[in-house]
Amino acid sequence: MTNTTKPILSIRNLTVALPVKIERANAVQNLTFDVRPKEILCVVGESGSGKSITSLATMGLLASSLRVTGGEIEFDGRDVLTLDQAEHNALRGDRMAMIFQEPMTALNPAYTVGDQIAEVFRVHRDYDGDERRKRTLKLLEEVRLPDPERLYNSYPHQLSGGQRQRIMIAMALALDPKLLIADEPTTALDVTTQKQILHLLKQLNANHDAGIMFITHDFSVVAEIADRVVVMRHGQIVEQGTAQEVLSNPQHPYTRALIDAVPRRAQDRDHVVSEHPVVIDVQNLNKTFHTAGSMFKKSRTVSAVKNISFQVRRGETLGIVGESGSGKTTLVRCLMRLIDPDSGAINISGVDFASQTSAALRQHRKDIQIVFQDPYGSLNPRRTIGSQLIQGAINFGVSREEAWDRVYKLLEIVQMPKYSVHRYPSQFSGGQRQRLCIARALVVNPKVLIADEAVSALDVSIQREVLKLINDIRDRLGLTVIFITHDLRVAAQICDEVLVMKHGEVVERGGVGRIFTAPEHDYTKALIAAQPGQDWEIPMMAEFAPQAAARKVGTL
Amino acid sequence: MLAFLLKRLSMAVLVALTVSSLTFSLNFLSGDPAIALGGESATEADLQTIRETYGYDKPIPVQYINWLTRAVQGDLGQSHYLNQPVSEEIFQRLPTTMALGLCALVFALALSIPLGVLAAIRPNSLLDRFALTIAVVGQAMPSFWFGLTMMLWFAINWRILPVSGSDSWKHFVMPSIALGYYITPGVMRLTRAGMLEVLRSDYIRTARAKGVSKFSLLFKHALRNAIIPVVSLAAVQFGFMLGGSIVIETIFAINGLGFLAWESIQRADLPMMQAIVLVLSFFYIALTFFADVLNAWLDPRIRIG
Amino acid sequence: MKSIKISLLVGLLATTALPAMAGKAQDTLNWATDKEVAVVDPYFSVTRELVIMGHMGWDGLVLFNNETGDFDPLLATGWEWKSNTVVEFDLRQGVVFHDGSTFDADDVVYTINFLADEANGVPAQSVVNWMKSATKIDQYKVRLELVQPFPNAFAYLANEISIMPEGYYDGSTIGADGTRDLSGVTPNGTGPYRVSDVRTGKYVNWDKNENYFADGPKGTPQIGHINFRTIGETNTQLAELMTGGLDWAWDVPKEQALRLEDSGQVQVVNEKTLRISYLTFDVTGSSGQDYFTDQKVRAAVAHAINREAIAKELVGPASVVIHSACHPEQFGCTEDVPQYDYDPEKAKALLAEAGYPDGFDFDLYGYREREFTEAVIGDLAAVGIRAKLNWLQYSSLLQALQNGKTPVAQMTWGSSSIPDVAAITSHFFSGSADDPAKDPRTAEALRRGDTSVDPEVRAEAYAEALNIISEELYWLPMFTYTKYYAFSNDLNFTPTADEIPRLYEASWK
Amino acid sequence: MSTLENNSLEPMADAPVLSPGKVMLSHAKSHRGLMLGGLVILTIMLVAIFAPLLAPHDPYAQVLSRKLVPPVWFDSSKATWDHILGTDHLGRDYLSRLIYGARISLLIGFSAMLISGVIGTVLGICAGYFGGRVDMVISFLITTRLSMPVVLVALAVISIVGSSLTVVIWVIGLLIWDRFAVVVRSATQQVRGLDFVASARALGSSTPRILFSEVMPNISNHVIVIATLEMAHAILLEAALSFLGLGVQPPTPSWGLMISDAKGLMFFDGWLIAVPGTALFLLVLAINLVGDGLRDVTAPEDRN
Repeated sequence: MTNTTKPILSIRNLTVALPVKIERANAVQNLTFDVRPKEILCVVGESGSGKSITSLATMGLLASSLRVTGGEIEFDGRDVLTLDQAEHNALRGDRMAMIFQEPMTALNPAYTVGDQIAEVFRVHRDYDGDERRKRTLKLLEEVRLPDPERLYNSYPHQLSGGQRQRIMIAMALALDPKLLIADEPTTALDVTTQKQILHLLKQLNANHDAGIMFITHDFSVVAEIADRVVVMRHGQIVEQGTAQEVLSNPQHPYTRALIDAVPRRAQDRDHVVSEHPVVIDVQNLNKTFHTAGSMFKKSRTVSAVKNISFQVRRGETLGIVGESGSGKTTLVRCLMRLIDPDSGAINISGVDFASQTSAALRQHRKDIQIVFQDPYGSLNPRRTIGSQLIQGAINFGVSREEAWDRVYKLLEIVQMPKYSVHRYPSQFSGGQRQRLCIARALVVNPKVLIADEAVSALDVSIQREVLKLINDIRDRLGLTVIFITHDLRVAAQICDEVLVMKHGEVVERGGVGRIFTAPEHDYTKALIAAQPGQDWEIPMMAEFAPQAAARKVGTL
Repeated sequence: MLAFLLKRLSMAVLVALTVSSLTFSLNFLSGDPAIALGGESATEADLQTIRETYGYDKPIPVQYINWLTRAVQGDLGQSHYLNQPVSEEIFQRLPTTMALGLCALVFALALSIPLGVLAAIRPNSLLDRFALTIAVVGQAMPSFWFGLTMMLWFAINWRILPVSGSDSWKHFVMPSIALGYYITPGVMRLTRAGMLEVLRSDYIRTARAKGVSKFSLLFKHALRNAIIPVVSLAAVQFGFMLGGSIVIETIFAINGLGFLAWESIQRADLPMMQAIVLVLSFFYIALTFFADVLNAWLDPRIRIG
Repeated sequence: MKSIKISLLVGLLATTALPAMAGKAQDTLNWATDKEVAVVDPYFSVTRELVIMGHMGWDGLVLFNNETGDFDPLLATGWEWKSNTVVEFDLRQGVVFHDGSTFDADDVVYTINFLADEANGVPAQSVVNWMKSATKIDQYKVRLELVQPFPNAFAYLANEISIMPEGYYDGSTIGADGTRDLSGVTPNGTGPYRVSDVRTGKYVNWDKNENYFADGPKGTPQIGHINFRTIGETNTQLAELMTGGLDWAWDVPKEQALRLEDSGQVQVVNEKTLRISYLTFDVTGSSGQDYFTDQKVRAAVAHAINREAIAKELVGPASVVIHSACHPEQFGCTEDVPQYDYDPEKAKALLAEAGYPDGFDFDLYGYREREFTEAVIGDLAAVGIRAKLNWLQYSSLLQALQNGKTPVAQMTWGSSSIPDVAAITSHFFSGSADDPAKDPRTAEALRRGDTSVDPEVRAEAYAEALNIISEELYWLPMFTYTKYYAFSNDLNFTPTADEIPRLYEASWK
Repeated sequence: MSTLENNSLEPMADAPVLSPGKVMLSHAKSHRGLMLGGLVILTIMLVAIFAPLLAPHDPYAQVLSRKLVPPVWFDSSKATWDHILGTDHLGRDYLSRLIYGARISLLIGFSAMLISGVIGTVLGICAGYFGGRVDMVISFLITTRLSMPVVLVALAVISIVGSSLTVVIWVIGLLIWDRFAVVVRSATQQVRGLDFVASARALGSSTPRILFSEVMPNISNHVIVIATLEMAHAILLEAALSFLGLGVQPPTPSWGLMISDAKGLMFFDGWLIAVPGTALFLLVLAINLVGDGLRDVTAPEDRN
């Protein structure tokens, strides 16, 4: 307890009940923590830990199905739980403010961003129109948005994600609140944008008195900005303390497990040039998209993949890294001929994928398989797991008996029970679904496996497991893996070589070790520099948790 | 924008062409229009004269080309029965049907949008159930039955409203309700669903976090966005109403386009039928276009690319 | 946006005026039918409404007297047959058209020569093509020449031929598609009423012609205004009748008419018409269903149908069952022909005899008063003849009929209100496309009747033809149609059998 | 690390297999509107099936002298328990005709829905799945169809070709496929974009296979909901056509036709139109309730 000022927010024994007893009775239970002026408190937890519900309860924005059954939330000397709607309304946006995760949807598409910021003044203050406008423009400047005059009259959809998040911050800071709640404000942003936003928040924290409650799942972000940390799991606090204490000397096993799961920088390792035959050979691949115009829009042409060439040898893992819109997904979809490239050659173990007719291509499709990002969209909800798993084998003329054999063997490999085959996808969690997707891809004995952001949608702990699984399978089955990710740290853990993509072009290519230690292209440098928590020396957990010793990640 | 307008226009022309040739193909199915024209007491010689006068002795494709050539020049032909240019007749009747359609639309929107909004504010409440009941019951009630029942009570038993005709606003009350009631369920459901979705959206949460009042939340932030699909639906439904006014106009003796259509069908007045279908299909296209423009005005995402 | 809508609504409602009330108080007779009137012209608009209006706005040379059965002088004061094909008329003097111009021989000559010229495109050619030409003898005397001897010349002159002012159609042009554009023609006649306002398809308003000539057979018009409008739905007509919005309507279905009568709100009259209903058989087998080529089967059908019950229960008290192919009130019509009584047992026996002890399925066609046809189907089903009903428009049905595609069709014929067998039997049994049997015997007999002007010769010839038809059962004559008229209790009105209601004779009580 | 992912699979071994069908069924059972509507439809269907056993009279037998007998609850000397619901304008037993009429209404609703469903679904799937030119052509067809006023075109066609049960079914069926096509098209577009479809392609499934195994099961809920709505639509449309005299042909006992026959007397003998009108209203209401219920029940579960 380094700070002794009186807390601005003080949560005591807060309990929020869930409507139906699904897994547990309470969304959060017996929660107690403080937020003090001028400090950044990070609330960390995986999905379902109850961290968002806590913030919503504080703001008085809980869904009507959730009820606070116990405890108090003391803000500025008053228990906000006892306030009526109007009183709470008067506080919100004025004394307490909030920033949300999805900047893309958090602004009303029908009004200009300027009007939306100015609305805060209109609701809470008696300023006239000029005054409102003047103050809004000042705020836009404060959050470092270029050309405030023009931006004032822009609609949300005309702005980038980072710009929108700045608008949200400006809106939150409009009346200089005492408490600012930021609910995963950078999760939906690219890493370079995330860096800027975090930087901005730190700066603002220095200039304002507000206490900031920062909700995140990412310990690297915590390391970047937190003064104090609260770790939550299943609606309860498992550990809290100063950032220093929690980050370098975590006490609770759960905290330790979480920290251990944080992907860390690759150790410097040499890129061994393999002697294996080339499995994938891509030459001068191009793909351009045309969007049809409408009454109010001109048609547009976007080059998603520009003149890309690369080779991958058997048993290698190639990482393709880039921020959203860099064309990496288009690249792999062209590779698999899920979409037709405009030009270029794709040779996959001796078959030219680019020039085949789609009918002729079908028999070769088994050579290259894919696991997608979204575990919920990649399994057909209306078919049993079994029928989806054997479908591929059946398609390639494998007898039913043999197909079932393969399926059961693969289920074992992906560590899923046999009886999964009788069930439907809705009965599995995200991580389990990704395992099933991997099994489905492997059932046709592919030579190449593409993992398209295959772990991005998963909680860090599960992410780690799946990464490990992919690595194991590659070694065991002699697969070639192409690993698409936006996260350099993840790429570092699993890849031999990395392609860095930007705007449809490869800007840099090289072994993992070299890319991290001696990046050549400015963009690569920027990407690496933007990684949060760079200064944090992640403690090795091996001595705390014995089972973590089985960690093979990063070794070949 | 200009290119797009042209594209849209050519689409409309293409649709109209298809519709017109489909309508014209009714000729293949039809009995001899000359008989319809000559009446019950026409002799064979009369019929022959009629066939020659109207060109029915020529092959159907030739008739179609002839008709099309004239239609392009703005001449939709001469009504067999009414003995005057079809277009003149249609444009004389159109205002009545438009007025009826507009009144019906206004009635439907005035009933369904508030109900939809109220239902969405408190899903599963008594009001929501009431609105839903109205919707379900409305969809199940044949419009002619509803119309005649209203006539029985309001015009005959209570004598509050005139039975039929189109002379004063009073004459439009029952037909507008009978016609408009049928589209109320759809608009209400869409408003409700749209409001529910919008109320769940992130930007509504943002607005609440700003401390915006409930009223402003509902009508400034939510309805503005929820109304956008309703606009398209209303425009399309308005088009359907113009076409669907046949039954209502017949019942309430409103001499609009629908009644004209029904009369033309009965007397096999093909040029008139073709022209009405053509005009209505053009109208539909125009309305969808209008809805697009209106949507763009309401939704900056469409307006500003 | 909502406020805009509301003001729009208010605006819409405010701009329209309140309706004018109707009835005796306003001296306005309101009547309606389900037909639209496009052009107020008795020649270029072929509807019953225009026949009625033709008699309101115009006069013919003569007028049929329903009481005496004779032709009264109207615009003509006298006439003389110069030969079988030439007749001379003396014209009434001092008659003026609605526009003030004087009526004389030039108008008659113009009208008749205009009509007789096929190039002028009068749609119903059969109404006019018996006239060859007219010539002026002096200002009030004209000579009419016929194409050939024509017994019904006066019937047509009375019912259909209205005299237009000279040059009446000069303002109208014939369009590219051959139709006449009458938009430039203002209705103008000598009749007891004149058009005051027309809205196509909606209403036609008439005012009393104050200058109508006295002591004509049409009398002096009494009611100030006679307004027509179109109401498509029978129900709506009834509702308007009950609420006083209408003073006169006809073609009221029987059950509704009876109930209206019971309610005492209006007067209801059932009146005969010249229209008859009949079944016509495919006696040649051209439809592909050859059951009806056998006279026994046709006789079985005749015995199976309870025509008496249909006439009394469904049509109306004035309806009578008929046995020959004409209306009993037409000249030359005789009921002294072979008759087939209602006898289901005999029908079954005949069917068995014909080789159909278990009956058969066939297609029955119809177009008018579906419940009559439904009743026929019900009676036939009772003896094992199962009919599948095909309901067509008149034009489609007529075409199917002429092409011999209909095994049996229930048809009706109104004889254009001509009280003469020539208007029905001769039309259907002289070997034309409408002739179901094309029996040379009937054709010969009818030709004899049609070309003679001697009533006895004609009656004999027609009786011969009618006997053959009933014997062979080419048609099964069913019953006469009647019409229910419903009109205001305040109104003096007498319906007539020729289906030309004399609205101009009506007056308030 | 398995503590984190928490091997919750173990207890699942004995958990029931939750097929989407079963889940929906359990939802359906607790949906009151759906159950109520279903019950009404079931009753009407049973009545239709067992019509010959239930009907007290031959629905076609006419006795002209006993026409328009009022139902028993009317205080009239003519009313008799022999004709509980009275007789129609040709003296046929109203109850028997009502019972047999259920067959016709269901037949029309079902057949027309089937025809339009097949057309609309096939067009919608093709447009949604193949996109591009195919989509353009089919979208054009949909626009064309939508721009043609249904009632008007139906009336025109029927008035010309002549009406019969078959004609009415086909005309209605051929006219109301638009909603199927529109909904299926957008549903297919959504499904096509999902990763499991891409997976199936990558796994070498043929296009028909993908359409049948991957796309169809995932749009079937939309199709079923639209099917109920269109069935109701078809029944109402037939009633409107019959009202204008161009529906099913007599003496077929159809509810639409009964209403049409009775409409002339509605100001005098209201029961004549009220009886078949109520039956029609109940049937359409029940179908709509079921449609609404199905929409609720099959709505995609929230992710989580």
